[in-house]
This record gives sequence, structure tokens and C-alpha cells, in this order.
Amino acid sequence: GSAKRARTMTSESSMKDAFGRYAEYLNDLNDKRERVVKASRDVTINSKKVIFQVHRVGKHNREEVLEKAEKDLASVTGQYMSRLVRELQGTDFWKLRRAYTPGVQEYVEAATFCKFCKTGTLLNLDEINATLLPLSDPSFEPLQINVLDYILGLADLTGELMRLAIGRISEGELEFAEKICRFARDIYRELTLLVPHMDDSSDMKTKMDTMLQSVIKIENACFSVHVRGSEYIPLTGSIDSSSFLLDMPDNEL
Amino acid sequence: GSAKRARTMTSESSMKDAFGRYAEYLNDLNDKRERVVKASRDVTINSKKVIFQVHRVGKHNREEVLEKAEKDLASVTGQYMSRLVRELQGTDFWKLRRAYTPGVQEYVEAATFCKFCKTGTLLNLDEINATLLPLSDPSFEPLQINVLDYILGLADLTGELMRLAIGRISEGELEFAEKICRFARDIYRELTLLVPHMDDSSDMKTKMDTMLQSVIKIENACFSVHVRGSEYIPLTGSIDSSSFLLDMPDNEL
Amino acid sequence: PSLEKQFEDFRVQLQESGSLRERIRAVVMEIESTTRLMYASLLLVHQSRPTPELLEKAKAQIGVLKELYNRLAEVLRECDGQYYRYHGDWRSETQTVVSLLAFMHWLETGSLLMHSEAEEKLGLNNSGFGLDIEDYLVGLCFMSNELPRYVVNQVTAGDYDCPRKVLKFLTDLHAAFRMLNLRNDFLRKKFDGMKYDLRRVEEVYYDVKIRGLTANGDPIGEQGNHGES
Amino acid sequence: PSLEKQFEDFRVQLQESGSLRERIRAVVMEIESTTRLMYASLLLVHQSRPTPELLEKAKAQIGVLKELYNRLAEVLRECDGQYYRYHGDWRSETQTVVSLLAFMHWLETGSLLMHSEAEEKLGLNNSGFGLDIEDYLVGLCFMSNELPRYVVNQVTAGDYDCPRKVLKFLTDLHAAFRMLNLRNDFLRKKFDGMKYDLRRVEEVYYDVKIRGLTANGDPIGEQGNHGES
Amino acid sequence: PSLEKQFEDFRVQLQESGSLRERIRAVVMEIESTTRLMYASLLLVHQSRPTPELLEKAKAQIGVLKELYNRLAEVLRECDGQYYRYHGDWRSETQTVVSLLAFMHWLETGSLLMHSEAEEKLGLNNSGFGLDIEDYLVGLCFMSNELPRYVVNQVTAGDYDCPRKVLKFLTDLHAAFRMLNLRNDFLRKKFDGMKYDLRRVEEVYYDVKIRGLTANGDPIGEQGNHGES
Amino acid sequence: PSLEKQFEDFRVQLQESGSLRERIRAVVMEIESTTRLMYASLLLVHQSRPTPELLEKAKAQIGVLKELYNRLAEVLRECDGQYYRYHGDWRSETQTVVSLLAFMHWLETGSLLMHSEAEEKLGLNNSGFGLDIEDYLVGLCFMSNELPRYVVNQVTAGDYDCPRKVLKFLTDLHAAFRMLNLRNDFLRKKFDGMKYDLRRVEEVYYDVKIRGLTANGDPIGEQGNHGES
Amino acid sequence: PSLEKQFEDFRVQLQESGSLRERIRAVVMEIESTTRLMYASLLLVHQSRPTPELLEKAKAQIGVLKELYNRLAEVLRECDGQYYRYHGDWRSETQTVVSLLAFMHWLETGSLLMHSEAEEKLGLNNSGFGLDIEDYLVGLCFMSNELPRYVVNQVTAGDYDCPRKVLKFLTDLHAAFRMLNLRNDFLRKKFDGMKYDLRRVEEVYYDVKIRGLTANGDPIGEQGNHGES
Amino acid sequence: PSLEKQFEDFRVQLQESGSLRERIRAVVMEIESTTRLMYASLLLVHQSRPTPELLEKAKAQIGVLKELYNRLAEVLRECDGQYYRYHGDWRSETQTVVSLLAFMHWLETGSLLMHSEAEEKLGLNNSGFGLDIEDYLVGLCFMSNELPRYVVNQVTAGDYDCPRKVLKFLTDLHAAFRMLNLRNDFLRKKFDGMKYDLRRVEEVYYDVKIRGLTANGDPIGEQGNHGES
Ligand SMILES: [Mn+2]
Ligand SMILES: [Mn+2]
Repeated sequence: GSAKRARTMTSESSMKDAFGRYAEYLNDLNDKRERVVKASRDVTINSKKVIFQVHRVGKHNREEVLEKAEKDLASVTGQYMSRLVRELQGTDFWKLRRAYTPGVQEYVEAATFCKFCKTGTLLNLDEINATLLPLSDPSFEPLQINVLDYILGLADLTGELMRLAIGRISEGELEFAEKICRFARDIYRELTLLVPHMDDSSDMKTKMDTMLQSVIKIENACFSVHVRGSEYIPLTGSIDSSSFLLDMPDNEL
Repeated sequence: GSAKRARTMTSESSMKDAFGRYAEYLNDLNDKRERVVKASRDVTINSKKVIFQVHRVGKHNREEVLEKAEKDLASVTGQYMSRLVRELQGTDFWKLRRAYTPGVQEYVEAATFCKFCKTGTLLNLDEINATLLPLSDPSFEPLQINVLDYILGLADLTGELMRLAIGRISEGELEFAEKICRFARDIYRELTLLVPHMDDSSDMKTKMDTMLQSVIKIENACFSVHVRGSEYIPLTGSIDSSSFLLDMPDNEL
Repeated sequence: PSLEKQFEDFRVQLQESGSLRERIRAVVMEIESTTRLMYASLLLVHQSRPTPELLEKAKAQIGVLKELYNRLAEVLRECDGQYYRYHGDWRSETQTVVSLLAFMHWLETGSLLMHSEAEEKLGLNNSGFGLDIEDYLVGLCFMSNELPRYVVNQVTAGDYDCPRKVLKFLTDLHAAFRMLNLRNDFLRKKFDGMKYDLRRVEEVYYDVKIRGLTANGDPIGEQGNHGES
Repeated sequence: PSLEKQFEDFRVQLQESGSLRERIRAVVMEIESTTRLMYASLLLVHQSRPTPELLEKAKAQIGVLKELYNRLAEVLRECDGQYYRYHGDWRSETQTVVSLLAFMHWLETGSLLMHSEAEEKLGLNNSGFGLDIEDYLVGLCFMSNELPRYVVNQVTAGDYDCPRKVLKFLTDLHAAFRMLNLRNDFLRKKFDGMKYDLRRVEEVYYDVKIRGLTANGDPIGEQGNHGES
Repeated sequence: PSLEKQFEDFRVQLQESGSLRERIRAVVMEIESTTRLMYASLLLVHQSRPTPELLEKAKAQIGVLKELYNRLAEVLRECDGQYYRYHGDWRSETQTVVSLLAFMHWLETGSLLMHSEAEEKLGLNNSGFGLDIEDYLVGLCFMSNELPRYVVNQVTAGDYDCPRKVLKFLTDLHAAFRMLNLRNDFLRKKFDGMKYDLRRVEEVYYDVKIRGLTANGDPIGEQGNHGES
Repeated sequence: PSLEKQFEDFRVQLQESGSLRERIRAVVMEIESTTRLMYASLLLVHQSRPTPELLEKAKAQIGVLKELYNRLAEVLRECDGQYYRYHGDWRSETQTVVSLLAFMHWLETGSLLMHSEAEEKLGLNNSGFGLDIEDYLVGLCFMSNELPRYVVNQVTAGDYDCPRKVLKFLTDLHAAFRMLNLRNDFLRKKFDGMKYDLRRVEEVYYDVKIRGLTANGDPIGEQGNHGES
Repeated sequence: PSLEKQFEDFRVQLQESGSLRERIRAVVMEIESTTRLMYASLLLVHQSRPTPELLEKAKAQIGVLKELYNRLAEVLRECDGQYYRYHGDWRSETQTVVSLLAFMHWLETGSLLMHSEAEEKLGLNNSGFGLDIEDYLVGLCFMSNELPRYVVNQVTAGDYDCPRKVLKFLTDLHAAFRMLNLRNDFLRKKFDGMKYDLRRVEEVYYDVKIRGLTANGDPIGEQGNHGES
Repeated sequence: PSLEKQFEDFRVQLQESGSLRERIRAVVMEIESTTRLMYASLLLVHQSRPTPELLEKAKAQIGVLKELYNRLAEVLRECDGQYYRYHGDWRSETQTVVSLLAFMHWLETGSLLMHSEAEEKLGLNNSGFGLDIEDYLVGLCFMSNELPRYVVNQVTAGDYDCPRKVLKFLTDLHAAFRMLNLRNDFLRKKFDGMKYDLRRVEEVYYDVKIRGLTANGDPIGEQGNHGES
């Protein structure tokens, strides 16, 4: 009958309406994801630049190099993290996490690396998140880096610490190298207890292996300096085992 | 002596100058690569939308759907391919190929898919490249899609043709389905002879396997329609084996 | 000290999240087991014409599901804004739930279960705990996968009107899905499969039609040889 | 017909590109074999103090290389603007070439072979066929890898001034490299290795220094116990 | 000394376990070769209606299998309580054995081979060496995989009643399996596959029925009447 | 001196073996390119009923292959008893050659290309250079993989007798293979795949037969059953 | 009925086995978390010379482990003779337990933890629930992997006698392992890795000895050689 | 019939080839076990200066090996010209044999074991069954891998002349290898590793020399500690 026909028509058109809404929802979501991915890539590439800048520290340029690194980091925060924050405004942060986690992890790596070089301490998640607060539009819930991304970023930090330690030893900064060694060990040990509680522990396990390798490389470097230093004590008659590794005086070269 | 000293100083500073230039070169290159990757992603996502639009063809909306698809494609060309072209201006196209090849392949897939649905013929590389010419600043060498990317895009086309064929059979467009079948077979056969000559034939080999599977799926669908049609001839007394698959008259449902 | 303190905090947080997950898992296992029961009831539609009693039995479980999703929502309420953190833990089961609800709904009404209707049935429309649209859509694809089998078995059982109804429904559903722009993801793959369901139903429809088997006709077994009719 | 025509054209083009690649491969194999010869000559520096004759022999091959790169450039000239299409075919060999040239240059002059100097030695500075900067930089890293071995063997052979010179050079080179922002690629990995070369050379420098082994001192074997000198 | 003593003990134990494994392997290879023979005989059911002779030939091997399992049990008797240590070494072959026995049993009797019947046929019901339940169930799944092919070939050969019988059997078997709460393991995966077998048999039954090819109807051609079977 | 002498000898021998390999590689590349042409020609059988002309074109290449294998044999003649040393260099291409020859042979004659016939076609039957049996068998498996597609397309083109013929051929081939006691290697894996080809052809035969589609329009019953002929 | 009865029995048995597995899993997770705590404590030995307090903290957990293995044994007691059926569920964790116990034991006593001692510490020596030999051996291999790192850090902390002691221990352990004729399995692979640990410890010992660094500042010659003690 | 005949022939041939393989496998397992014994004896050179007794014990096994290779040759004699067909089955073990023989030879004579000498020791120089050159060369690379460890342990044990001797030997060997134009295969990869062995030995030689630990000086222990002077 025509009554039935009408019902069918209605349900048909209501189906179309509904799918029109679903289509719009999916389009918006995908577009947003795409913009977040791009913002995340920008954060990554610029955080890497900060890390390279930190690696430029030497015994004599420490202050200026780290100052520039901090300035660069601040501009990553202000320019690129803020764009990420803006893109994510009003979104469920967890829904698009896979789209921005690489950038955030690299950012954590850069920020904690800077801080450690400057002060020898670990930049806490709360401290990082505090710097992100002002970037958010107050009318939305602010984007805060989650524990998982922070921990994953920290796991990568050890690789940079290893590079830093090798370089510092070359320039004779033994105490700094030992400090790095202790710091890297501490992070490794603390993370050991966290691994099984991570949401997805499989990639964290790989990172733990890499981390242990980095820690071992630092330890081997410290070992090498130590045995050499011990050999030199009787030769130099000095008990200051680090003196032999001081920077070469300019006039000697 | 101080003469020697001076020489060292000079060479040291000239080394610094040179590495400053290298650093600038690498920074520029990476920035450009990053921009090209982003442009390529945009091309990809919007080309995919064109492909979905083409899949919306039915027996009764053919003209309007394809018209919209062509308009969408034109806007991908004008908006996104043109940005890719601008980013690549003055670059050796081959150097950054890996950064933009996914986008270009998807674009080829979309453009050839549109053309086939409209005319039943293959859009040639020259024809695509001709539409790209106006996008380039005349003072630079124009970006032209290379043979490899065109072929790789074409290889993906077969998957869309398969989806199209299944759908067309459902709506009773048997001849169109057979045309798709012949077209897909032709492409497969022609590409068979090209594979070993590709610059990197390994990923092409995987694509060939997928392609063959798509062709076989189309053939199976045609087979199925055929045997059913043959069965119906004695039942319907008609020799028009396709009539039984005509669209249902509205009043019947 | 500060370093240890922070990690100690993390450990506590992550452990809480772990125990949350355990609680989610417990509810999800109950959901899974409920859908198993529903599915077992619904399977019988493949063996005979669906009777109201059969549907009644399956529908009785919807209340259970609603209750379970309510509990899930409560669990989630503790961790505000982290719906999608744990989403993966109940996704697949929820897709199955949608497919069953939509199938039952269609059996009863002949029309598509809308997203809002599905939410309502599961008591999800309020608050922050809703039914993810992609899960809803995947659920519809799953339902579509069941239809060819349903049609084949109904015709075998002598219900010759079934193919027409299913074909109409599936044609509309497929047309509606074509409005979406999908990524190369799970939903896309599932949607690709719907084409084959549609084609199979169509084939059955024509098998029946060409042989003049009408809705109120006799069951196949009682007919003469098809060459004779 | 049009379809076949197009693919026939493609086949021709790709075949041409294939034969071009064959010709590149032929030249590259000669380059590889030339560097093998140079390397064999240079290896002798590890067995004794480097003498001018030894360097002369290796330098004689530079002309050959120049000639070969000239031929490579000619081959490439045919396919304008496709330098980077085929770049992978000679990359690795060219990096080795740079490392050898840079090592020889350092042995002779004590300074770093600049990019432009390397291009000049290979006759590449003109036209469209240049020395890719990343290849040049990787070549320098390869050279750096050889230096610890060189220093160790020179000290063993009694050249106590060598560590100081190498250390100065490598320190500067490392500092210069630190100016670059690298991606996570091959070059980055190679550069990471340079730190270890630097540290090893430093260790040898202090071994020598702490024992008061001076440049004009006697070779180790002939001196009495180092504790006595 | 104590350390060496301990490792000497280990050496002996590992060697014993190794030689045990070798002996198991020898028996298992014979089992494998026997099932190959049985399978070759049974394959003929796909080419014509199963005749008693054909089954006789396959059944002749059951005695051989029983003998082999007896030998296996003897080997295992030496290492009490370690059945499951070596279980993996004969699992897969035993699953094949079950699938063949169950298929033959169904051909003969039209009913399911029970677990206890399978044990009896293989002489396993006594002592500590039994037929693992999961192996039995996997074997049934393998048998189910053969049924669609069997049905297709029987219909081709003109036996139109076969689909109905197989469908009934498979529907019951599938329903029985559904009662089990399977873990997410190999068995579960195999069982999931049974759904496709069921669906395929339903399709064949449909094909036969819609065309009115009934068991007591006329044969497709003029071949022997399938109604007799 | 003796050490250098020895390595000088090795250098010569390795170079000879290397240049032998280069020559083999050159011939093999031509074989590969010839089979590719043949394959492209044979692909046309899927588009219509195979005509003699189509086969003629593919067969024209057999002479070329024979010539190439002749050249290969000549190259190998130099290193007596080392056939299997270099065997891996032409294995895979030869398997493809066999699959093409066997497919063409079947198209023409409806029977299996024997090993000796294959050798003869390729001019391999004489001397020390023969066709390895395992390569021949793998080639047959590859040919089997083409048959389901062929059957499907022939039926679409209206040849309803094709499934019966192919099924007969493939059933026999499969049965013959089953007699072999294959190791757990590449050949075994390829043979395992043949089961799926067989099953697919059975399905196609079923599809044709259930609908009473016969080659000349006669009812199925009057034609021979594949089990009989 | 019989079929349903049988599957009902299966359901019960599978559920029992499933719940057993759940209970095993619960205990194993606690074991895992305990070993993680022990490991975190033991990591501190790399930061300074190991003090009794440090070991005390780790040893405190042994009681916990014993208790847990006791619970595991109880669970297993229910299913006689099926130890190896569930063995895989606690294998990997038990290997870690052994490696930690053996490391602690060596730190305290300088000698190898015997298999029987390990069983005793875990309360496993009685009844049917023992420590599998291969798990014990794999555990030793894991312990060996920790030793190079330990030696390096001890030397850095000024303990120059450590390498000699570790080398002696590891040489003996390696020699004892070599007596075993291992199959080509996981244990074999782990043992193959022990060679690298040994090599690394030899290198450290060399580094210390070549520099004349002795434990108490005495010349090396006056101490025992590791081969002698 | 012809087809069955052919496959029957194949069955026979494949079975023969299979049983040949089994027999080869049996001999190869004995070879493997003999080299294990030799290796265990030779390992002691790392723990003390090599004594003639130690070598004597290892050399006693050479006769056993010769006998085993003789048996292998006999097995192979049956299948003329198929040496390389089965070559892969004993390759890896033979490479190990060569590495052990070459190491022992060097310990005794200080010179390289020639290819012909190796063949003679294994009784292979006659007939068609020889020692493949590439296997010989790979064996030398394996031997080279042992040398750094040997040198380190010898120096630790007070033999300061060892590095010089090994360095001379390895430098020559490396130079001889460099003459070969290796393909990009396993041998090439192994040879590339030799560079690291050479570098490590150079480092040890440097360590000894810079500290004035000369061969005709007193051993470390007996000389005044260099720290005292
Ligand atoms: Mn990093
Ligand atoms: Mn696509």
C-alpha cells in the first residue's frame, strides 16, 4: 500500500540524512587527523634541531650553547606545540593520540635533554605540562602530555645521553660523564618497574633493550677512562686521575 | 712558529665556513623535503576522495556523479598538485621523489579511474602531464610525472576497477563489467612486460600479484553472471541473458 | 628524590589504569558471553522461519547488555576524558553487539537500526559514554555479512519473499555507505565485503523470481521439477 | 591501440634507462676496482711510516678516477635532470673515493679536503654533475674511521708526534660536523661513530704523552723500559 | 668436582631425552606414512560414490595405526608423567588420524565418531596414554573441512540427497562445538573455519533444492537413480 | 711465496668461476625475457577460446628457448660435474619454462607433457645437461595454478565442456603426485597448493553441471562422467 | 543425546583446564612482579661494590617466591601428570628466577648455584613439582649475560680483582656447558651467546692486567693465576 | 599408464636421493661431533700457553675425520657428478673442520695450512671428492676470528711476543685475501670481518709495545712492576 511506501521512503531518506551526518563526522575527523599529523611532524623536526644544538656544548661554550638551545626549545613550544594544541582543541586527546605521539615524544626528549644539561636534573612531566597550559584557549580543556608519551620520550633520551657522555669524556669532563652515567642508570632502573604497566608495553620493551645498550656504552666509556687513569697515577705521580684528560693546552698543538 | 699557527687558524675558519654552508644546504633540503611530504599527503587524501566519488556511480546518476568527480579532480589538480609543483620548483625532481611518490601515484590512480569511467579508455601519461604544465612557473622546468610513478599508480587502479566491476554487476550493467574485465586484463598483460625494466621492480612485483588477484575476482564475477544467465535462457525463453539482471522495477519492491 | 617521587607517582597511576583495565575486561567478557547467547538464539533463524518467540529470547538479552554498558560507563566515569584510551578494549565486542541489534531490529521492523537507536537500546546516549560511529558502521557491515546466508536458508525453508525484502534493504544500505569517504582501514575493508553480500542476495532474488516462486507459493520440495513448472 | 602504443613507448624508455644503468654499472665497477688499488697502496701506511713514494703511487690513480667520473658524467649527460634517479648506483663507491682522497690529502697537507677541492680532483665541479654533499660528508666519516688504526700503528712504528696531529685534526673536524642538523639517516649513524674515533685517538695521545715519548725520541723497541726514560 | 658431577648428570639426562625423542620421531614418521596411504584411498570418494570396497581398503590401515600407537605408548611408558613434554611431537599427526577415522566413520554410519570410539580404534583407552581432547576436536574440524568438497562432488555425481544429510550432520556438530568455551588458540581458529564449511554446505543444499533436484526426483540426466541410496 | 702462489691460483679459479657465472646469468636473463613474452601471449587464452594462431605465437619461442638452453649447456660443458654448483642460477627460470611448455602442451593435446618430452623440446636429453626432476615437478605445480582461472574464463566464453576435461586432467595429475614421498621443501609446498586448484575446478564443474549446462546443449547424463573417460 | 553428552563433558573439562590456567596465570604474574622487584634491587650492584645490605633486600624476596611456587605446585597437584601440559605458562618467568638466584648466590659465595640448591630455595625439591633442567640451564645463561656488565662496573669502582674471579667462574661454567650435547633449540642459542660474555670478560681482565692494576696494589705475579686457583 | 610409469620412476629416484641424504646426514653428524671434541681440546689454549700435549690430543681426532670424509666420499661416489647437489649438507661443518685444522697447524708451525695440505689431512686430494676452495677460505676466516681472543689471553698469561707473531701472520693472510676478487656472498662477508680481527691484534700489539713489554723481557709478574720505576 501507499502508506507502507511512504514509510519506506521516509526511512530511506532518514537513512540518507543519517549517513550524511556520519559522512560529515568522518570527513571532519580525517581532516583533523591529517592536520594533527602535520603539526606533529613539525614538532618532531624542530625538536630534533634542539637536540643537535644541545650536543654542541663544549667545555668553553656551555652557557651560550645551552642558552640558544633553550631559546630554540621555547620557540618549538610557542610555534609548533602551540599549533598542535590548537588543532587538538576540543578533541578527545586520546582518540588522535597515534597521530601526534611521535611529535610529543620527541618534544619530551628535547625538553628533558636541555634541562639535564643545564641543571643535571630530570624535567618532570608536571613542569612540562605547566609550560603547555598558557598555549590553550582557556575555554577548552588544555592539552596535557600523558604519562605514556612522557615515558616513551624519556626512554629515547638515554640514547642522546649516551652520545653526550662519549663527547664529554673526550673533552675531559669526567665528572659530568659519571653524572650522566648515574642519571641514565636511574632512569633505566625506574622504568624497569613501569614497563609492565604501560598501556602497550611491546614497543616499550624494545626501547628498554636499546636503553640498556646505551647505558652499557656509557659504562664502558667510564670504565675505559678509569683503568687508563689508574695506570697513569704511578706514571704521573698524581692522584688526580682526571688531570691527564684535561683539554690540551692550546700552545701544545 | 706563528706562521704555521696562522695557517692553521685560517684553515680552521675556512672549515667552519664550509660546514656552515653544508649545514645551510642540509637544513634547506630537509625543510623542503618536509614541505613536499605534506603536500603529497594532501594530494593523497584528496585523490582518495575523488575515487570514492567515482564509486558512487549508478545506472541513473552516472552523468552527475562523474561530473562532480571530474570537478573534484580538477580541484585536486588546481589546489594540491599545484602546491606540490610549487614546492618542487627548481629542484631535481628525482632527488625528492621518495617524498612525493605516494601522492603522485594516488593522483594517477584517481585521474585514470575518472577517465575510464567517463570514456572507457586509459588516460595517458602525456595527457596527465599536459594538465600539469600550466601549474608551473614558466621560469622553471615544469614538474612532469615520471613513467615509474604513472605505472605504479596504474597498478593500483586495478583494485578500484575490481570494486567497480562487482558493483556494476549488481546493478545489471553486464557489458560495462565485461569492458572493465577486458581493460584490467589488458593493463595486467602490458605491465607484465614492463616489470623487469622498472628501476626498482620489487614493490612492482607485489603490486602485480595483487593485480592478478583483482583480475581474477573480476573474472569470477563475470563467470558467475554468465553461468546463471545460461541457466535462465531455457527458463525465460529469452536469449538476452542480461535481461534478468536488470534493475528491479520500483513497484516491485 | 624528586626523580623517584615522580616515577613512584607514575607507577601508582599506571597501576590504577591497569586495574581499571582489568575491570573493563571483566565487563567486556560478560558482554562477550551475552552476545554469544544472543547469537546462539539468532542462529536458529537459519534453520527455520524466524518466529516471534525466537526474537523474544534474543531480545531478552538486550536488557542485560544495557546493564553491562551501564557498568562500563560507570567504570569509565572515573577517568574523565579517557574514553578513547581504553576504547580498543571493548571495540570488537561492541561491533558484534551492534551487528546483532541491527539484525534483530531488521527482522522485526524491516528497517535499519539508526545510530541513535542503537545508543538508546544500550543506554549510551547520555553523558560522555557514547557509541563510536565507526564501531556502529563496522557493526552494520557484520550484519550485512549474515544476510546472504539468511536469505539462502529462508528460501530453502520456503520463504520466497525474503530475498526481495533483503535485497531492497541491502541496496539502500549499500547506497548509504557509498556516501562515506573512508581511509584504508578496517571499516573500508569490511565495507568492501558488503558488495559481495549484495551480489549474492541479488542472485538469490533472481533465482526465485525467474522460477516464479512466489511468497505464498508452496515450499520448494512440493513443487515439480523446475524444468516442468 | 593507443594503450598498446603507450606501453610500447614505456617499454622502450625503460629499456633505455636499463641500458644506461648497465653503462653506469660498468664505469662504477672500474671506479670500484681503482679504489681497491688505491686502498691497497694506502694500507701500507699502517705498516710503516708513510713515505712520499707510497703516496705517489696512490695519487697516480686520481687521474684515472677523474677520467672515470668524466665518463660517468658523459653517460649522465644523455638523460638530463635525472642525476638523482641513478645516484644510488654510484653513491657508495663515491663515498669511498672521497674517504681515500681526504685521507691522502690529510697525509700530504695535514688539512681537510674541502668539498670543492674534492670536486676539482675528480673533475666534477663543472656542469650538472657534481659531488653530492651528503656523499662528501659520509666520505669524511669513513676517513675518520681509519684514523685510530693509523695512529696506533704509527706509534707502534715509533712516530710519537702522529697522535697530536691527528687529534688536532679530528677535534676540529668533529666540531665542524656538530654544526649540522642531521636526520635519522645513514650520515647520522656514521657521524655518531666519529665520536669513538676521536676518543680512541685521544687515548693514544695521552698514552704517548704520559710516557714522555717525544716526536724525536727513539722507537719504542730500542728505548729502554719506559719507566727509565 | 660437584659442578662437573652435576653437568655430567645433565648430560646423561639430556641424552636420554634426546634418544627418546628420536624413537618417538621414528614411530611418528610411520604414522604419518600410514595416514598418507589412508588419505590416498579416501580421496577416491571425491571421484565417485563411496563404495564399501573403498572404505575397506582404508579401514585395513586402522590396525596398523593401532599397532603404532601401541609402540608410541610403550616408548612413553618409560618416562612417567611426561606425556605432555613430548606431546607436541605427535600432535599434528594424531589430529590427522582423528580426521580420517571420523570421516570414515561418518561415511559408514552417518554419525559422529565419539572420543571413546576413537581411543578404542587406536587402542588408547587404557593406561596413561590417551587421546588428548583438543587433538580429537581439532581432528573433527579437519574432517569438517573436507565435507564441502565431498558434497560438491557427490552432487556432481548425481547424489542429490547428500547435501541434506551432510547439512544435518554439520549443523549438529557445529551446534555442539558452540557449547564449548574455547580459548583463543589453534582449536578456536580451526573451529571458526567450520562456519565456512557449514555455509558452503547450506549453499549446495540451496542449489539442489531451488532446482527441485530431490533425492526421490528424477536424476539430472539419465544416470542411475540417486533415490536408491 | 707458497702462500702467495696459492692465493694467486685461487684468484684465477674464482675469476673463472665468476666469469662462468656471468655467462650463465646472461643466458638466463634471455631465457627469462623469452618466457615473459610467451607468458604474455598465453595470457590471451583467458580472453577467448584458444585458437591455433595464439598457440602458434607462443610456440614460436620454443625454438629460441632450445637455442638458449643449448648455449647454457655449452657454458656448463666447461666445468664437468659442476652442474649442481650453478644449478641455483637457472632453477627458477627453468621451472617457469616447464610450466609454460606443459600448459601449451595440454592446450594442444589435452595430455601431460612428459619429462622426456620437455627435455626434448629444450634439446636437453643428451649429454650431462638434463632437466632436473624437481624443477620439472615444480613447473607442473605452477601450470596447475593457471588452470582454475582458465576454466572460469572458458566457461564464460561458452565452453561448458572445459571443466570436465580439466578436472579429469588435474585429478590424475594430483593422484600421480600423491605417490611421491616429498620432503618438506619447496616442491612439497607447491604441491600442497595444487589441492586448492583441484577444489576450485571441482566447484566450477559443479556450477556448470548443477545448471545442466552441457557442451552441445544435451543433458549432462549423455556425456561421459569425468571418472569414466 | 550421546553427542551432546560428550560435548557437555568436554565443556566441563575444558572449563576446568581453563580455570586452572587462569589460576596458574595469576600466580605467574605475581612471580613476574616479584622478580622485577629483585631485578631492580640487583641493578644497584652496578653502581658500587655490592654491599650485604643490597643483597639482603633482594634476598628478602626469595621467601615470597618460595611461597608463590608452593602455590603453583598446589594448583598443579590437582592435575596429576600434566606438569608439562602447562609448563609453557611459567617457563620464561622461572628462567628469570633462576638467573637472579644464581647471580645472587654467586655474589655471596663466588660459586655456582646448583640445581638442587635452586630447587631448595624455591621449595621445589619434593613431590612431583620440580625445576626443569633446561629452565635451570637457560637461567644460568641469562646470569652469564649480566657478568660482563658487572665486571666493567666493578673495575670502575676500583675492584681490580673482580675480573679474575669472574673469568675463572665463567670459564668453568662454559666448559661444563660444553659437555652437554645440546639440541638445536632455545637453550643452544642462549648457550652460544655465553661465548661472547666470556670473551668480553677476558678483554676486561686483559685491560686490567696489561696495566698492572691489582687488587691490593701488589704486582700481578704474586697473585694466583686464574688457571691455578 | 605412461604418466603413472613416469611418476613411479620419479618416486624411486626421489626416494634414492632421500636415502642418500639420510646417509650423508649421519656422517655429517659424526663429523660435527668430532669437531666438537677437537674444539673442546683447543679451547684450553685460551687458558694457558699451548703445550704440545694439548695439540696432540686434538690432532688425534684428525684420523677420525679422515675416516669420516672417506665414508662421505664413498656415499657420494654412487651419484656421479652430483657432488654440488648435496654440497650444502656438509658445507658448514667442513668450514669448521678447516678452521680447526688451520688453527692447529698455525700453533705448531706458525704458518698457514695450505689447501692441498688440508685436503691431504682429510684424505680428499684424490678422486672427484675434493675440498671446495670457498669452504677452505671461509674456514680460514673462522680461524682468523679466533686470533684476537687468543692474543688477548696469551698476553694476559705473560706471552708478550705472541701479538707480534700473530700480527705478522694475520697481516699476510689479509693481504693475500685482498688479491681475490670476491663476489658479494657469504665468503665476502666473512672476509670483511677479518679486518676487525686484524685491527684488534694491532691494538694488542700496540698495548704491549707502548708499555715496553717485550718478548725477551721478563714476564709481567717477574719484572719489576712498571708502576714502581
Ligand atoms: Mn633521539
Ligand atoms: Mn586504491
